[in-house]
Amino acid sequence: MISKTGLKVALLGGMAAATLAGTASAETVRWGAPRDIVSLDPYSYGDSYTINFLNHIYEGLVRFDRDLQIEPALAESWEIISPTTWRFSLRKGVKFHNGSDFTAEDVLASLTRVSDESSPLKGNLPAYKSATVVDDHTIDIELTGAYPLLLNDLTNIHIFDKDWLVENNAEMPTDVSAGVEGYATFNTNGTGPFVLESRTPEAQTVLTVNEGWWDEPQHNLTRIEFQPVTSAATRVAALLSGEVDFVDSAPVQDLPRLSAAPNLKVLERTDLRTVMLGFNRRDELVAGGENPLNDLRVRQAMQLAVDMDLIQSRVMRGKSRNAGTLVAPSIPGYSEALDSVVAADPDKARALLAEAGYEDGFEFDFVCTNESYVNEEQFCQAIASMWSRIGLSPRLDIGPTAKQTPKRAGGKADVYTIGWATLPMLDTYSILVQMLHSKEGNSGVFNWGNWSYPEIDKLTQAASVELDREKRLSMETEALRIAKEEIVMMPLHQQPMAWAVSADFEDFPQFPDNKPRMWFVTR
Amino acid sequence: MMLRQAPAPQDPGSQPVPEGAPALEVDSLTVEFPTRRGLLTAIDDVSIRIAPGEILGVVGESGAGKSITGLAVLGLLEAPGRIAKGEIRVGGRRVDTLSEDELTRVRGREMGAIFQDPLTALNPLFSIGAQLIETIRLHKPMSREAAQQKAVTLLREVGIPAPEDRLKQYPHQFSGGMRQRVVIALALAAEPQLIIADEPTTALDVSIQAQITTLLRRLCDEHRTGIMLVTHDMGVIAETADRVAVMYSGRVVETGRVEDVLHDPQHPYTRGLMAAIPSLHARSGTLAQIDGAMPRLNARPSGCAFHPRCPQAGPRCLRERPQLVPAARSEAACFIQDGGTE
Amino acid sequence: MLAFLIKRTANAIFVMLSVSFIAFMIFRFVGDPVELMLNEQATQAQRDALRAKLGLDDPFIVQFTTFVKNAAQGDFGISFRNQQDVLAMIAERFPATFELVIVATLISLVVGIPLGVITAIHRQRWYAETLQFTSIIGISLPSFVVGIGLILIFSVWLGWLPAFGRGETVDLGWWSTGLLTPSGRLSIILPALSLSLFQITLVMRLVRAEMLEVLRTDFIKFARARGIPARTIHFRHALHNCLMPVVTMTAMQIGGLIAFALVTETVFQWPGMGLLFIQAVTFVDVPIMAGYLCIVALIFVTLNALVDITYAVIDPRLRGADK
Amino acid sequence: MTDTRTQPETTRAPLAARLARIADSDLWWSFKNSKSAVGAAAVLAFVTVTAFLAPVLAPQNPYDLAALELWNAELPPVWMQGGQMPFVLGTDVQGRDILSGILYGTRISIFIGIASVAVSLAIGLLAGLAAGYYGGWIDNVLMRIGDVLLSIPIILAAILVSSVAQALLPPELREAGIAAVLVLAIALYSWVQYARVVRAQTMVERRKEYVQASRLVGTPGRRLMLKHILPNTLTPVFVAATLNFGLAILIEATLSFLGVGMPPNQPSLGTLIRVGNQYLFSGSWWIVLFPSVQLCILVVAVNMLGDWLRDALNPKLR
Amino acid sequence: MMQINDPILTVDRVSKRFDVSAPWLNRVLEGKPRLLVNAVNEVSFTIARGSCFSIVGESGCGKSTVARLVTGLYATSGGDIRFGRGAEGRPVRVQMIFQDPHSSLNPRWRIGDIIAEPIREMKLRRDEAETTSRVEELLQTVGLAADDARKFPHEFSGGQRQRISIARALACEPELLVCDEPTSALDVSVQAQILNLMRRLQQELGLTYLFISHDLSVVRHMSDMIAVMYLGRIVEMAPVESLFNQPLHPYSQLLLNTIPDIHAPKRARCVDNGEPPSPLNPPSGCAFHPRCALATDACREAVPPLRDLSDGHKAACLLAG
Repeated sequence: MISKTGLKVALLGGMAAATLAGTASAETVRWGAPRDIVSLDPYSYGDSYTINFLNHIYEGLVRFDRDLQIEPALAESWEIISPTTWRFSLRKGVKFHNGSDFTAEDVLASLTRVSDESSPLKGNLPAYKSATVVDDHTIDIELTGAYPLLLNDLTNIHIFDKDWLVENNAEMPTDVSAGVEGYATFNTNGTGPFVLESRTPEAQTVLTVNEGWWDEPQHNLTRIEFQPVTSAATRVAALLSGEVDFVDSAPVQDLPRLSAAPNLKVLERTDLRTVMLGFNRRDELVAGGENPLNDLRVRQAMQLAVDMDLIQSRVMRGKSRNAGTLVAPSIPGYSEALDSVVAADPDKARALLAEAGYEDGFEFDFVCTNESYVNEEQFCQAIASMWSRIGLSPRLDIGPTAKQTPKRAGGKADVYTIGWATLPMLDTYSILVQMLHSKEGNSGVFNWGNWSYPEIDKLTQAASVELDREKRLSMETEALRIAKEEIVMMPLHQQPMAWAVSADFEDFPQFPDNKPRMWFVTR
Repeated sequence: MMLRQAPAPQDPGSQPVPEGAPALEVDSLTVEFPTRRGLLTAIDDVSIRIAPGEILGVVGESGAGKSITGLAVLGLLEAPGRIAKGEIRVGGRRVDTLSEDELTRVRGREMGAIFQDPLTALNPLFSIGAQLIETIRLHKPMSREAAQQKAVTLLREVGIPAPEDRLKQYPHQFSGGMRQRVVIALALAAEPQLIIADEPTTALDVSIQAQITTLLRRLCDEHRTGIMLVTHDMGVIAETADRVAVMYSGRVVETGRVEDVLHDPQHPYTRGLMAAIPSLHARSGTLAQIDGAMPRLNARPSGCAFHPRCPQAGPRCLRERPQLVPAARSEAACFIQDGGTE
Repeated sequence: MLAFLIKRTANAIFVMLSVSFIAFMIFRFVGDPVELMLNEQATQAQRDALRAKLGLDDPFIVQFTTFVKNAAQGDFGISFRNQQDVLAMIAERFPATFELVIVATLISLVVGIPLGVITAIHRQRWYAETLQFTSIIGISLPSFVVGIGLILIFSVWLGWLPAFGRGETVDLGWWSTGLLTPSGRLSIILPALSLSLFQITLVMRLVRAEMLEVLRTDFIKFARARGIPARTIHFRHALHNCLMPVVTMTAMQIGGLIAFALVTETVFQWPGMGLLFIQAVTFVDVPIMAGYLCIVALIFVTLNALVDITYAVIDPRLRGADK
Repeated sequence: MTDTRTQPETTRAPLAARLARIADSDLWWSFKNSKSAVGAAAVLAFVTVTAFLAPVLAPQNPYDLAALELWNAELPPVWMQGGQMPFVLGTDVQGRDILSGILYGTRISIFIGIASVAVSLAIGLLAGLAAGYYGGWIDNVLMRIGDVLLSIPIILAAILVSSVAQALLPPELREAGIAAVLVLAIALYSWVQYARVVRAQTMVERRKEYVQASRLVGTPGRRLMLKHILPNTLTPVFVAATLNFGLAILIEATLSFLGVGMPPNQPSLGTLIRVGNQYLFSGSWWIVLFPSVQLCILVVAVNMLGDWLRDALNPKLR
Repeated sequence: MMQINDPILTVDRVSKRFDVSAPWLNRVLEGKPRLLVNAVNEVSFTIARGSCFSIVGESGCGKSTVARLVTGLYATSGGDIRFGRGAEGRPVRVQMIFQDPHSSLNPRWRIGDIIAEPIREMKLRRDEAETTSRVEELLQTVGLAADDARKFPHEFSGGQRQRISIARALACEPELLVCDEPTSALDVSVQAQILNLMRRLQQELGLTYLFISHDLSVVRHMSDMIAVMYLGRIVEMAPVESLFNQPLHPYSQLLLNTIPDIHAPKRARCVDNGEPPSPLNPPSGCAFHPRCALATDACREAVPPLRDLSDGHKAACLLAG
């Protein structure tokens, strides 16, 4: 070791060491991210990673606290004046980064912008109908019907400065199809704890602290350097060599190595996200021919074939939590009774296949992405391998999300992966209405297999207007039970989330929704 | 453009140079090429002498080793070729033992060279002037201006019209004959006592050939330069050389004054060669012909290399190698003149 | 000369038109732009409206003409994913790639030429043969393997050099350079080395081959025969004659290197055009793919044309062609 | 003109004489005396034979999903603690035997190399011959196409073709089609090089006297091209083909590394390296190391042979 | 001996122009003219059956172009080439022997196939066996062994290759052989072999030769009639003895004057005779006038016609005769 160090000094002097380890002052976080944010405009793209990052610059009317409970933010308080009207009293004395005051007009402009017909984010505020400015610091929000989850939705609706939008001709969301770039894509003006200093897409986005923030900072940071490092290996290398000091997506296989490193600590827990498999339930398979997946016995066989314990221990390195139901334990509507993992039984699986008339198996397209979920490529291969062993012939198709999503959404996948965290709502209702419900209107948007279970539909609709929490949750649980029985979706696991940070952070809270919130970080 | 040349020490060799020494003396030169098919002897025991102001024609058919002799003298044999035996003296100074650095100082100054193809002998990227001045200043330390003057003089001497203008031109702007004149000027730059002219006229048309040979003859006479004129063309020898050495398969088979060898050849090969040349004066029915071809280096016959083609060969020719012995007015390496072929 | 210029330019324009045709075909036929641009809830009416707005109902030739017209003005459209002007995105990343490529090229020339000369003039010596042998390994190693190895050794194990990114940059007008900051200079070492390894061996082998070729020529033999010292022959006569092809090749290689840099950029997360392109491929961001293709081809074609023209100006044989 | 008349029995040498001629040729001699050439050929022969015998030699069929057993995932090589037979070089995260993966992956690499060289040779030779022999507009059109292709760097062209074609392939063709697409992506570009070489050589040979002699007896143009000119243009093409074979393997590996090549369930060497790269820091170094080493050995051997061949066939270096 | 009434070949005012102009764009932009080289300019001669007609001249004078025009490798730009009747009333067959024995044989073909190619292409024999025996016969005719059919060209020396070339030419059973510098790449001793062989074949097979050479002594040895060419034109044409004994054109005189003569070496020669002009830019009038000591103003103006001066001795010089 001495000779190595000596050599190092002899060759490069202290320069390298100083550069690699010393540029960051104690209050800087150098964030090695698995991907870049796509835009500085939170309304331009329904991407929760981007929205969360922008939450450092922009804020909503309400926000989650350290325990993921909703607390006031730009709104100081609210009341429900009628089942469809909510009144928000806004915080006074809040200033945007450019110095202008925060008023109800700003909220109105923001809500108008986000709910515009061309807004990609309008689905994040489904019940919104209109808003009325009562006075400078009071605003009424009208809903289309009784809707218990408005506050949850509002955590992610960032508030713009109206004048700034008007000045820069950015009142409408950026319309991709019109070929117009929005001013907000490159510039920011929020009320949040951090201010944008510079941004080079795919390279670096630098935030500095907002000295004039209305709230008492719990963090002691002065600067955030956000750098996308898409290659996991490089990200780990950069962390090990001290070039970044926070990574929010550490590969599970590298966790032992990272925790062993003296200058690092690893934060891990299981995600809220449940990863599951969906089935094509149309009359024909993608490649044509009658669809065996419509036979419950076939789906049961496929579930019995998969040894989730093996995948948990090998592929997920013991870091995942195998799921028996479609939502994680902390999600309202979860029932422990449902959360029993089906034990693998290949013999029974083969028997069931034979009973259904498919003893020789059949071919089908198994569509996975390679970067959406933790070790997805690996567990898809493992599952395909397990299915092969009961005589099925999965055609594994792995590719980037951008290529796979059109296939899955367009019915060009027989079996596919999907993960659901019920965010930002944090309620079972989210998966019921978005995924399990039949495809009609705004419901069943993610019902990519095109199934239809009238009982689930009925329970979902009932839950959506039920203001009694207990009643609503029991309806939701009942729907989950049907889904489990029918194997509408096949739950796999709650995936692990692992962050690795430099050991000298005093406080670096990790959240089950896998969103880094730097305003809680101290160094 | 010019790299400054460090002035070379005046005397590369250590031994004193005898006064009036021959321009070139080659004694028992043997050149070998190690190849995968064994050791090939390209030049076998060749001795040559050229007096100052004398032109020695080295003549022979392709594969006779005449060009290799020239290259060996210049020290420019290409690997794996090497001098296995013999001595080479230029102006009395031994050169075959010199190191490459020492040879470099001898080349150009003591001996110059002219090659067959004037098109490729000049660096296409440098002007004629640049190449001349580089060479002049290399051998005689002088200012650029003086060197330029000297270059003009040289070009005028080799018969290039308007030399001042042509200095700036590049090789491709010259005709073949003019280019060969430039090459000669370059070879003459340091006034060497020996010039190796390797087929200097072969690439040229007949009418130009005569101009170049005449120029060589004149320069030889005026500067007392010894010239080794390597060629396959008996006619060029006849017109230009004082003496001739006929080579066959790596050996000199006959040597003597040009008139003697041409008019009264003694070696059967020389005789056959002379008879094979169609006459300009009378038309014969059939040409005398030597059957067969020059043996390849790797298949050289035993004894006298010429015996398979020789009409007069006897058993001795298969066994022994004939040495050059006086025959009539020249010297020939043949047993007919040396005790019979039996 | 003028005729040569015109012809060379015409050729370049033809090539660019063809490349933009390819780019257009990719743009037009890889996936339906409408599907890629709208989210899946879009109604048929929205789709039709967008289709009309994008001019997708126009005759093919009209669409292509529009595409070329826009491309010629640097308008490659808006990125599907980032919603930014494609040209601006590429231009923003161009300095990173360009600096990487230029540094790699300089390294390859500075190291490659002397090595090539040495291996040529000492052809039979052991060290020349060793170098020549090593150079085969140099052209055989996949650059991503080299990159991974360099990171492992110099970043993770020794901790001397950064494993990714460009370090701090300084803006000089629209150009951002990493060469003016210590961290920028440190950051470029590994990627440039990894990119130049192949180039070094290429240059070295080319110089060697050219030198051997030139050293065999009559004019070298003649130069030796008139007593020009070996040093002068090697470095003035021979090297001069083989520098042209070397510089030509190096200049032409820059275009290829810019494209090839995408592998290096991927390994080192170097924020250049290549990384942008690879991500665009991943996300089927067709306007970026098409724009990148056109711009790389433009650089390539321009360099080639410049090299040809320079060649014609420098070489006395070509320069004096009218004589 | 029937085919039987073009190759008369009388002039065809018996096999033994042919072999003797080869054994006596300069090329064979130069080969025998070049340590690096013999070594490279031996390595290449070994790698090729083992790759093509993969179904016999390999302990496992790494492409058969049913053969992969997750229990065996990430075993180290046998000489390390925890290593197990028959997984000599260890296993990857799917329980795929690394040695088997390398053997099958090498087979894919070699197949893609050979196929792309063959395809590009076929196109390049014909295009070059036609351009060089006929000249005029044929020459112009072919060479302009070449200009255009060459102005798109190969790696870029290959990525575009491969990603575009993969997007367009229907799923049932995808597994079989990807290798073909890769071959096409590489060949589409590299034929230009052969075409240029052959064209230049054809223009030289076309003027040679043996061609004129053949024209004098009325040999038609097509036969002149194929029987006289083509064989005499092959030497430089042969050298280029060897070197391009190495290049093709590298490009395939690079594409697979970038994720636009062979899919992970049909891994080539590049895919194995890409996947293994994710486990570089987790301690499972064998997943990335052995495929990398095999790839390097393969390409180095090919390039060394190509290098030797170029020198041996270069008349000026004799 | 000469049956001039039955010429085997009549070349009547044949010309050949090569377009060496700069490409169209350069001409337009740089105002360069179209450049045509008159490689062969209104050349006329006849060759008597069974004779040897030689064309002699320096490089670039157009003599090889004439050879290629006669064989049909080039198309004429003007004038007529007429052949007499060959054996069995079919048109005269013309074959050619080339200068370079290295490039005139396909290095990848066996000798047997090279010689058999004309037989196969022209279907001169019924089957393979006959072809093979014909090839062996031809090899023996030119002094090679029948076994040599199996070998490749690189196994032969230059002289032997030229024999193979001759055998290939003979395979067509030609009446007229065009020989383009057949010995200029050969050594003197081998040259004699080839010349003797050609002589013998001429007598045995009744061949007619069109013999192209720059070597006056070879030409003198082989020819019955000689034409001297200068810059694309025949400047003198005469029976061999007449031309050598009494050259009429100053250029012929210059040639005879400058060539080395081993039998009369070191004679006084006037060598200061300038260089041949570029065919791209030929002098006006008589192309030789810039090098001609006797030239007058008239020579600069008009191209002198080829005139019969005495008994079949023609010269294109205003001052001759």
